[in-house]
Amino acid sequence: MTANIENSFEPKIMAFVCTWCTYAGADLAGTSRMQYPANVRVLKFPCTGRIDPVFILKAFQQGADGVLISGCHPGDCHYIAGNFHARRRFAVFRKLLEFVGVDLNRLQFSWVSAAEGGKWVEVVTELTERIREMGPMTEFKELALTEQWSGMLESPELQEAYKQI
Amino acid sequence: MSNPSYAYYPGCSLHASAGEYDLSTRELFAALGVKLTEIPDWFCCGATPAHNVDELLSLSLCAKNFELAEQVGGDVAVACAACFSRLKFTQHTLEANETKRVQVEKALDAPLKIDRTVKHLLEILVRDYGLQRLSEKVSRPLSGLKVACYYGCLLTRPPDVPNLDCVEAPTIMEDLIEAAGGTPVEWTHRMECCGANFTLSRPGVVLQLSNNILKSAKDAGADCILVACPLCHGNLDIRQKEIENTHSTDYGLPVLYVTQLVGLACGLTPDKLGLEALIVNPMPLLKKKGLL
Amino acid sequence: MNQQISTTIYNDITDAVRKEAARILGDGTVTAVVGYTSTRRTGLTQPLVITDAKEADKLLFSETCVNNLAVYLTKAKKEIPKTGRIAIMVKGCDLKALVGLIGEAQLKREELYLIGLPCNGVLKSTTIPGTVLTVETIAPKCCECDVQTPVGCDFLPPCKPEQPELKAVYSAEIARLEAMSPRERWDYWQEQFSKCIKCYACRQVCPFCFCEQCLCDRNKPQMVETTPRPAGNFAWHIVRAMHLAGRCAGCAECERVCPMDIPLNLLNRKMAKELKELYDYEAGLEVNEKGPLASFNDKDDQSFIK
Amino acid sequence: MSRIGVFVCHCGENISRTVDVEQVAAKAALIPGVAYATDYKYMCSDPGQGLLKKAITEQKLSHIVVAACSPRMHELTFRKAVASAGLNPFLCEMANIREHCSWVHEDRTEATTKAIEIVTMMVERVKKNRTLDTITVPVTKRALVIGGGIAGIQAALDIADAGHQVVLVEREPSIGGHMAQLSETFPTLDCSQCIMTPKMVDVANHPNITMHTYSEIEQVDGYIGNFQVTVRKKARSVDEDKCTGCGICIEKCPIRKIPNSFDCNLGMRPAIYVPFPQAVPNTPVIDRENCTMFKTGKCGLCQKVCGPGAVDYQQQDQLVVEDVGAIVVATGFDLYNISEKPKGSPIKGYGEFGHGKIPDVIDGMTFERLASASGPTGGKILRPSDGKEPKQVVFIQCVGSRAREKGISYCSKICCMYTAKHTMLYKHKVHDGQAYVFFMDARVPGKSYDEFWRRAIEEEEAVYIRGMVSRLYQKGDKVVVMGSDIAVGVQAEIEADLVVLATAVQPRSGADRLAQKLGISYDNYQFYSEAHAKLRPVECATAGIYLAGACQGPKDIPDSVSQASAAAAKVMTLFAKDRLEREPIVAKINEAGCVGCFYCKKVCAYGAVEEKEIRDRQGNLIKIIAHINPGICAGCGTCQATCPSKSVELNGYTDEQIVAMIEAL
Repeated sequence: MTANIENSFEPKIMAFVCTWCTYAGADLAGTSRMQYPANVRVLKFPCTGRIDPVFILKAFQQGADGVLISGCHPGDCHYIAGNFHARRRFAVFRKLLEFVGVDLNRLQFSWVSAAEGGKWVEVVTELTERIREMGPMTEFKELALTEQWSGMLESPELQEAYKQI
Repeated sequence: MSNPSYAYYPGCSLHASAGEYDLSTRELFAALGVKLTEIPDWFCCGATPAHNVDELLSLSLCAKNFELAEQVGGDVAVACAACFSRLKFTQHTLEANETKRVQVEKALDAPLKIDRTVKHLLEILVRDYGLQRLSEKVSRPLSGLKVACYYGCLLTRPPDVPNLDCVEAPTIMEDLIEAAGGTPVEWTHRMECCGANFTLSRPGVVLQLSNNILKSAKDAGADCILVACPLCHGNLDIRQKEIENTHSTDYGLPVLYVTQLVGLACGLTPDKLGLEALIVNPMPLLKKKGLL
Repeated sequence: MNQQISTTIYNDITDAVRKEAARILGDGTVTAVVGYTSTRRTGLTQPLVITDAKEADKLLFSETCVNNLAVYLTKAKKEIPKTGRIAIMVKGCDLKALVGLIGEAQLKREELYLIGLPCNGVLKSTTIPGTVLTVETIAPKCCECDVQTPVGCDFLPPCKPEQPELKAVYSAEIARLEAMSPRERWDYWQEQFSKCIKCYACRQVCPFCFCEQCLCDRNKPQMVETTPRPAGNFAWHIVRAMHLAGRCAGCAECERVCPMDIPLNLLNRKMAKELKELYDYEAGLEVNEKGPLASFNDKDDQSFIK
Repeated sequence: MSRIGVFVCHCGENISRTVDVEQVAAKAALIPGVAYATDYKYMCSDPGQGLLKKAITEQKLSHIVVAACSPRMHELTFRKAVASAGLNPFLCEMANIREHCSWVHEDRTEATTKAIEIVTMMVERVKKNRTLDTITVPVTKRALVIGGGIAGIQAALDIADAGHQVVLVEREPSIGGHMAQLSETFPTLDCSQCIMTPKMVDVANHPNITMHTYSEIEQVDGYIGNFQVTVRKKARSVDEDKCTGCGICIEKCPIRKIPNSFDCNLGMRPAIYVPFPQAVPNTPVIDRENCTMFKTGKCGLCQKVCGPGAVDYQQQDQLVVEDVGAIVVATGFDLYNISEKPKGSPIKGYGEFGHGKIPDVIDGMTFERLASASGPTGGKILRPSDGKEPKQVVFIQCVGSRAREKGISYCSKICCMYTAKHTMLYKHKVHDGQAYVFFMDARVPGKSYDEFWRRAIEEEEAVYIRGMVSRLYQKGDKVVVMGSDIAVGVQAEIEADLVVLATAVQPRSGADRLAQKLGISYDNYQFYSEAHAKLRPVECATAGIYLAGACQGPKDIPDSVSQASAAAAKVMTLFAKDRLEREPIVAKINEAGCVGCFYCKKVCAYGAVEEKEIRDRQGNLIKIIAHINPGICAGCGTCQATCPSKSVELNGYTDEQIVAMIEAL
């Protein structure tokens, strides 16, 4: 029964990719008729430099079980340095997520060039399988379902305040 | 300013044929107030032959010495150019090669500890202690002494391994001699091979190569040759008479260790520097230059 | 145990600051001084702006001068060009914020006259008047302070700050959290964030939250849920921490003003620690043309990227 | 309310084989806002596009989603079709259900579900799309060429011949560059000056070319089609308009012993000089550092003898602003000075070669001057130390080049050929002399190049020794070259009279500073980077700036000339239109929200962000905010991700569009 439930879990994965390298690499995987799990939804950006960390947060909040960010290899950026800026931004952002308790196994970064259809398949397959094994991302879903407004009613300050009313 | 202390790795030669190098090193460093603590129970680095026969053996020997050095604080101080080269090579090879690292760890049956900085005595004198401070310690400047600084093969080569100085045009020995008040001569064979340990297996090669070096130093007007390697010293000093005989010539060039000449400049007496152990007697020259 | 921390230099500093304020207002070097003064409740202080040399004696410095006055400059920066050069009393931690703001083109160095305050530390809480500065009552940020004497000020009283050995509270707490499992950390922060009532006091007090329209208030599109529900609270605090990464120098005002006692500065400190480790960057030490997240090095770490 | 049309393509069977296209269309029709959804065999075909256009008119559609192949394939096709039906083309999006779906999944249910989700995402996105208009910018049809060597001259002449104005800026007092210094050129051995000087004169006489010699680029503003370039004309101390080039000042100057850098310091020149007799312009320059008048205030001889009164000791540097639409960078190369170890540079020098210490160890350019009929020895090969004719000359190739451990890993490309040429020139002038060449391997591809190199060995008897040289030293009046001959496996030792080093080709000194002014990128060696190594080899990533010659990488004369003409052709293509058109995928600032922290400016790789003053009606400054120049913006969006308040937005990729897609998940 349990095994059945696990098997029936199909992770939702959101991929934020740049149009020049990874999107083209994913296109190449298609033209080469490579096969990979159907769990990933691709969002096209001009450059990884355009990807705001908030989008990752938003994706998790919208129910993504995993997020993939992928762009051009260092030095290949169509816009000279967008991926270099992205690299720093995400190096820091993932540390923040880790610190507040997000399992970083759910957040994957990769460089996939327009010629690396195979690598795209590899990255997507690996991430999908890993997340399938980890199970659904429950934390954000719980969060979304919690309706409690500004909790901690039992905090000493508040209790004192209530008493005075 | 207090001096850092070092884990001293003398190497086999300094406990045998190059005893005077060991003696002068200890005396000079004591005089400078730099503490050398001999690594307890150190053993052979494998020298130049081991790695030609069995790379794993040569790496493991050095790795074991690093492990032993852990008992003593400070950077590893090395006198012999061959030991210096082997220790540096071991770090260089094992840092880059995971497979070899695993093999060596297996051979040693212990995790690798090879991240200690290895320094040749020259580096310690010139960079750590500093030329300025050294020149302040000089009480008997080597005035008028024309010195041919001889580097040999191993001190700077190959590129990216010892990183002692510029690979093909180093100046560290010349800088040191200038600080000690001496005059380094410009000569051509500073970096040529002396024949090293062919001295036992194919002495003919050594007689030829070392002759070129001696001749070049003589032609450049040197009074003596300065070395930082017991193997070079063996070939240039011990074999000098034989070279002269073979080539029917007469050089009479004393070959001194770095620590001997610098020690002399710093006021140490010949008995503390092992000068009497040299085959080509330096005394007449040193007397003539007023250094005794 | 409850070792007292000396505050005797604060009297000398107060004297020196009053004299200097009177001088610079008097000779027209500046048009106003932003500083601290005592409140009507004795033993406490509040911010004050004076424009007359005669008022200089109202200024003071003590262990209750917790506020980072830099916030008054960013939020009122449009006025400065009109009024002219302004003096401000700054502790080392406050100065770091000013340095950051100059780097972000919000303030100009030449429009400021910096009155540095050598500092032995300030109180963690000023709710109870007459609290004595001890190793227990000192603000946690002061325990890891490396700028007790501000550097590069226009005026600095010649007092030498002294501090006893103090426990690094934030570092210990960060280490404690880092040692937890992701789920434990998640639960810890959920508990903290669930207290949030979205009063935005942390935003109001922060010298770096100078945006005219906050991303978190936008509704087209709504990037962050505005209601004080756990989901929205979580998003707000993540966005806040990320926006301050590489900029916040840890004045900890956010944490001080938080009515729900959320350990906000912990997030900022953690980010600062990561930036130091990743890019050897420390905010507030010098005016940087580009912060760590506006620059790059082609050899930056990318071990996390496949 | 939007009326969205969704068109699902079968792509023959490419999509419909694994995706149930009818179901996709049916599901799409249910999405709020979708007014019309259908499927068709080939959407990109003529009837398919006809269907799309007809539906737009008949169904009064406001936005379009075409679910078909990759937008990289047909986005333009469908946007054009949509535009022809009267809709703004940027209100059309493609949902990629072929490359990203039908081709990569086998399970029909899974693939269909995914296709529906992809379409849903794109429908939500397109709802937020805004009408965008193509951007046009005016073009100033005037070009700037930086560098007056053969590449710069060629580019300038080509552009000028096409009828456009050209401004040519040269750092030295004369144009001509390195080619003017050469004696003969490979592989034909024709005299370099004979083919170069007429071109220099052409430049001087061309009605469309303005020359600024002895000048440098001070500042570059603007963007493609609209650059403003400030040129610093250094004080020549001689009025170019008055000077007739008679040369009497040069004859009369009492200071005569200044090493002439044009002759690699072998020859001497006076303090007032032209670098070489055929200089263009033929206007002298006063070397203020060495002139007695400037040093002591006494002399003034040149001014006294100058008939037209052109000598002007008071002349100052002059700044000239030139408006141009395109820039060709042709700053060329320097030879690696191996005796130097520049501080902070990865270059490690070659102390062991004695260059700079042993007078008879020279570099290739010095040998060119020795061999040149107009050179300091009148074309006789005489060695610098004692002026004797060398009987044994050793040439060493790859000095600096291809030596990673010494800091340069690239091949300098021209040395194999010029060394072969040098051995021939030497043999022609010293019949009983012997040339030796130490080489790693000969890299001589090119028309007639291999034949030329073989001739040097087979007919001109140069001895090529495969191996490296370890050291050079002076022995009496000889230079001993010690090296290895790896072909034979022996040590080679040659007592040479003269040693010529083929030192590496490096970018001109200051290449990095110029690049920073221009906003173009360069590699670790400071060679300028082209936009694409294969497909855009003469353009910089910065629009409107083009590269010619050795500033981009080591090049010989034919390659430099070809690239110069290619760059000129690119400039002419740009100048063929009056206005430039470009996609409106650019960022723009929300002026109300911007607080002027300029994070956008800090991360912009193109320098597209400018400062803008916001003033009230009385003219009081309210704030200084960012402004994005749509002509320069390339549309990467890094500014938007960086902006804390999101007061900058990238057209076509707005937060609204992206969040709509995420929320559609």
